[in-house]
Amino acid sequence: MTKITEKATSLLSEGTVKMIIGYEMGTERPRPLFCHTAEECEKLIMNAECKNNLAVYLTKKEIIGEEKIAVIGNYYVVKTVIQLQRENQINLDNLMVMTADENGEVITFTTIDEMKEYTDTHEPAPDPKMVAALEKIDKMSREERWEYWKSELSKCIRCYACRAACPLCYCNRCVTEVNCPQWIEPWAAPLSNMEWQINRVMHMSGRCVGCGECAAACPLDLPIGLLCKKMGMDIKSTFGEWKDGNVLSTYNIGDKENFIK
Amino acid sequence: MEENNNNFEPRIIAFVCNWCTYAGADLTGTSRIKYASNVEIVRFPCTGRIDFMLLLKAFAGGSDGIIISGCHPSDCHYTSGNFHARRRWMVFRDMLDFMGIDIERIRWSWVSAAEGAKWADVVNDTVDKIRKMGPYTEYKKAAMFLEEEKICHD
Amino acid sequence: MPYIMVVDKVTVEALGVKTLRLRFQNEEEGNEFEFQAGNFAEYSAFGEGECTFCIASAPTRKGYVECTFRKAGRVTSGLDRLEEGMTMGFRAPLGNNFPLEDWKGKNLVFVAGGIALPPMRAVIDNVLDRREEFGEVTIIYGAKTVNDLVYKEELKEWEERPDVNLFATVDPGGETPDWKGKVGFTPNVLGEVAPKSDNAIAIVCGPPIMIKFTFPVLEKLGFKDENVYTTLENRMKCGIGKCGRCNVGPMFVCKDGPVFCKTQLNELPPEF
Amino acid sequence: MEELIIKSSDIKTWLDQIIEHTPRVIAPVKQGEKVEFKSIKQSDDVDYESQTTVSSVKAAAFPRTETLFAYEKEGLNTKLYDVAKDNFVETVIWRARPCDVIGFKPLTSIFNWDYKDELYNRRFEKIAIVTFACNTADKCCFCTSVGGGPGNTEGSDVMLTVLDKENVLVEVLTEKGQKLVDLAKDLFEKAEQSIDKEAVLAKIPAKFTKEQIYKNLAKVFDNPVWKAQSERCLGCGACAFVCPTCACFDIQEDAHGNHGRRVRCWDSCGFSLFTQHTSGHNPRPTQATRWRQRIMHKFSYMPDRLNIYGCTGCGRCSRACPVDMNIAEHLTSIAESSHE
Repeated sequence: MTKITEKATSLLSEGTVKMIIGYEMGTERPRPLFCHTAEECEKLIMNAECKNNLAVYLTKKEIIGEEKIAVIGNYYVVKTVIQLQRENQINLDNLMVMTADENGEVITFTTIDEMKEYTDTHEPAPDPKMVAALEKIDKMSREERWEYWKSELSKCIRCYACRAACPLCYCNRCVTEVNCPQWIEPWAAPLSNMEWQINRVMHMSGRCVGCGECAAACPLDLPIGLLCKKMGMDIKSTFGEWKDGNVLSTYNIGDKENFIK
Repeated sequence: MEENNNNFEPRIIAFVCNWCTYAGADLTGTSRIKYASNVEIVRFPCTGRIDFMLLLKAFAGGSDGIIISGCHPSDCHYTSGNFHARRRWMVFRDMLDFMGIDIERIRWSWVSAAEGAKWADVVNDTVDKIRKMGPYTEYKKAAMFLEEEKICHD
Repeated sequence: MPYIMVVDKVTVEALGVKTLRLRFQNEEEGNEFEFQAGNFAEYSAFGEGECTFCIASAPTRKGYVECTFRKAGRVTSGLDRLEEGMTMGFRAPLGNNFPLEDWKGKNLVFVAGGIALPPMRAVIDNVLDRREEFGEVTIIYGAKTVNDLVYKEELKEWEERPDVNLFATVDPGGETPDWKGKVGFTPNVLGEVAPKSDNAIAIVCGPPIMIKFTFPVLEKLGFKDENVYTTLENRMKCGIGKCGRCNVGPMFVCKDGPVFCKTQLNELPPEF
Repeated sequence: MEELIIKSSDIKTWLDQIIEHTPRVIAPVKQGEKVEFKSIKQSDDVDYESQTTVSSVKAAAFPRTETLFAYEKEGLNTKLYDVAKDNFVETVIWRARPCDVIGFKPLTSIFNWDYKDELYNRRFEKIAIVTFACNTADKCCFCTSVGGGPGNTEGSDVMLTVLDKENVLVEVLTEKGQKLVDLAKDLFEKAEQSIDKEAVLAKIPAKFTKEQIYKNLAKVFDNPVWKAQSERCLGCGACAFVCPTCACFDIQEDAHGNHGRRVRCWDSCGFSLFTQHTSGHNPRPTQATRWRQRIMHKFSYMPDRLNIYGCTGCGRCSRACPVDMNIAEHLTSIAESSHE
């Protein structure tokens, strides 16, 4: 009976929460689990492979309903909750955010500042494979980069798993589903796939928490995680750590740039 | 790339803000300053309204170069339109570069209503630069993906 | 491949609602083409796409085909921009039809709501052209407001006809001072009019909510399930039973419908 | 049905012959950690270790994006043009799996039910399939539960089964297959009769039977089992697009001024706007209703209409799913359950 299951069972039996969202072991890798009853809490686990960003369910009314629920997520779930709160998409008094550290101790957050303090101190190391891939691309010339991205993204079958797995992609009518005007062609073609990725990452600029779930969700393992990573690094280097509001929806008179003459 | 450049006339699209750059371009006309004619101007209420997708649609539609211009910072008719735009362009430009789209073909500038001459220079420089770079064929080829399926015209 | 049709006449029915009268561009296709009341068609506005409407004119009126639509999205705005002489695409006849043959000699009750009069008009005109073969004809047609009523001249024409009793109604609050017809929701008006249900067939057509409210009223009036018909309006793309989106339970609305008898609907899961 | 033997080393030369004589050869190629079907130009690109590819091979006959017709407007008139004949080339699919190949059966029946879809038929009749039987299987495979099997020869033109280190059993099943074998006649010898193919094939325990599922599905339409199963489903299209038997498509328009094309592209019942009416009413509003539609369509509606099941048990949807919606697990719970 791990501490998580103990905590979850107590929460459910006392009725403080109606449902708990956590992880359970799936066919080969952990997957999201929704516990409504105590015995379902037995299956709750928390380890390094638990990667799914559970915050994606917090904006879906049909799942969370009106009552109070709890979520036991990894580092990125906590960070996403901060971002969702900043965009006032979630109602904090209906949500209990919890996580577990390495030896299984359950940490419960009551306020946003506690979450911010936790996320600032527990930043996981960047994934070395991604850093290496980014360097490889930076060394390429412009034409090589164009060929690289065109060949990679022409494989995309437009299943939108990257959009579905992303907790910050909660629009109920995405830009691809709007047809007057038809911004992005809805069929799979190299250029429209690139336009789709550019659009997705531009709408994420300054909001993305870097959980990497879009890349993990892609059935073809396309390197779309690099786009979000690079966007995140560019934003951090040009605008520094942005605290209040999103980068593109606010402005600063003192922004410096060198290309507008 | 040199030999076909002499007869290549680049097609440039200019996204301009109505209050400053469009007025500036107007001034260029009234003061009889000559500038290259292959620019098609698209007027926007403010640079803040220029959506980044429009640039991609311009390239896909066959233009070889883009000029984006608006009011100087802090004299925007809507006070903060160009600040937002500036941020959007900074973020968008890095992303385009990372994806290998040729950002040299996009000219970003501030042209106020009084700078008629500057508008002519901006246009002429861009047209010469794009003429040297030649047509943007790789983007147009990617945009023609559906045409690979041949049609029988009998 | 769709037929090419030339737009002969454009009539504006109500705010945003238009009727297009179409003629086949090449004559032989026009002469060979026949359809039944209840069939629908896929109309293409080239450059915008394709969308699904019923064929609003009766098969007994040769030489032209009519369709009525409301300007709602990309394709309908494309159709809305068409003027006389312009061409558009037309894929028909699709779907099944109203079983007119086995309604001979029966009384007919038509219940239509808002923009759903066009599919009914195809049947009504067909019945009126062979008036003597059918019994009494009652039409109950409701719309939100007075100028939302479609086919205003036809409504007048049906009113004057002695052998058709027409009850046009508008939703409460939609009437204008000189409105002589009834006021109230279509199902309630149906309850007031209370047509006799023996030897009678009821045909209901309208938005899903209206269908759901009208069925209980018909039951109360004694209409047995096998005497009640309706046409369903589901999202359609191919119209030929392939693209897999218009199904209600095991039935494809585009191939096994759109005309369904209530007995069939009862077996289907509540998915329309 | 001729049985021959070929040396493993000669397979490469045979493939070279096939590549030379066929305009397009599609085979699994390794890209990063994933293996995908791609058209290959030389024989050593092919990857032989992987169990199955990510996407199925249906794209060879039902491509992701396909032109239906082109139109051109001149003044008031519009001209329509059909697709050129030479878009459809002879194709050989190399190293497919039995579960890929049976996938073509439901696809063909959908596209030929009532209205014959020419575009699909033109592509499909030009396809010859060389299948490799499965010596291994992984956790997601359940082909034996839906009437398939690792050595099932249905739908293939030539079936190769790796017996041991050097020789491979070749079963020639159709004359298309015969034509392929004739390209390198001398590499093959007659096989003696005593070859036991089953011994080398992978053992996959059957988890349930289709009939059980079909029977139970008739009773569970508005049962909460759908909500429970689909709670974690995110509503993306991955399962439908990698599935060998999913044939749902969308029709869109590619317009450029006065000319353009009508395009058919893949679509999925998992998307929320798949059945959305213009009025906003959506007959399948929640994810549970869409997950129910996916299972009911494959295991109850298709058998009713075309008496063929819409699933080959390849397990691709479970591998491609971001939240691991394991279809075999869900189907087993439906089969065992006697939900009333």
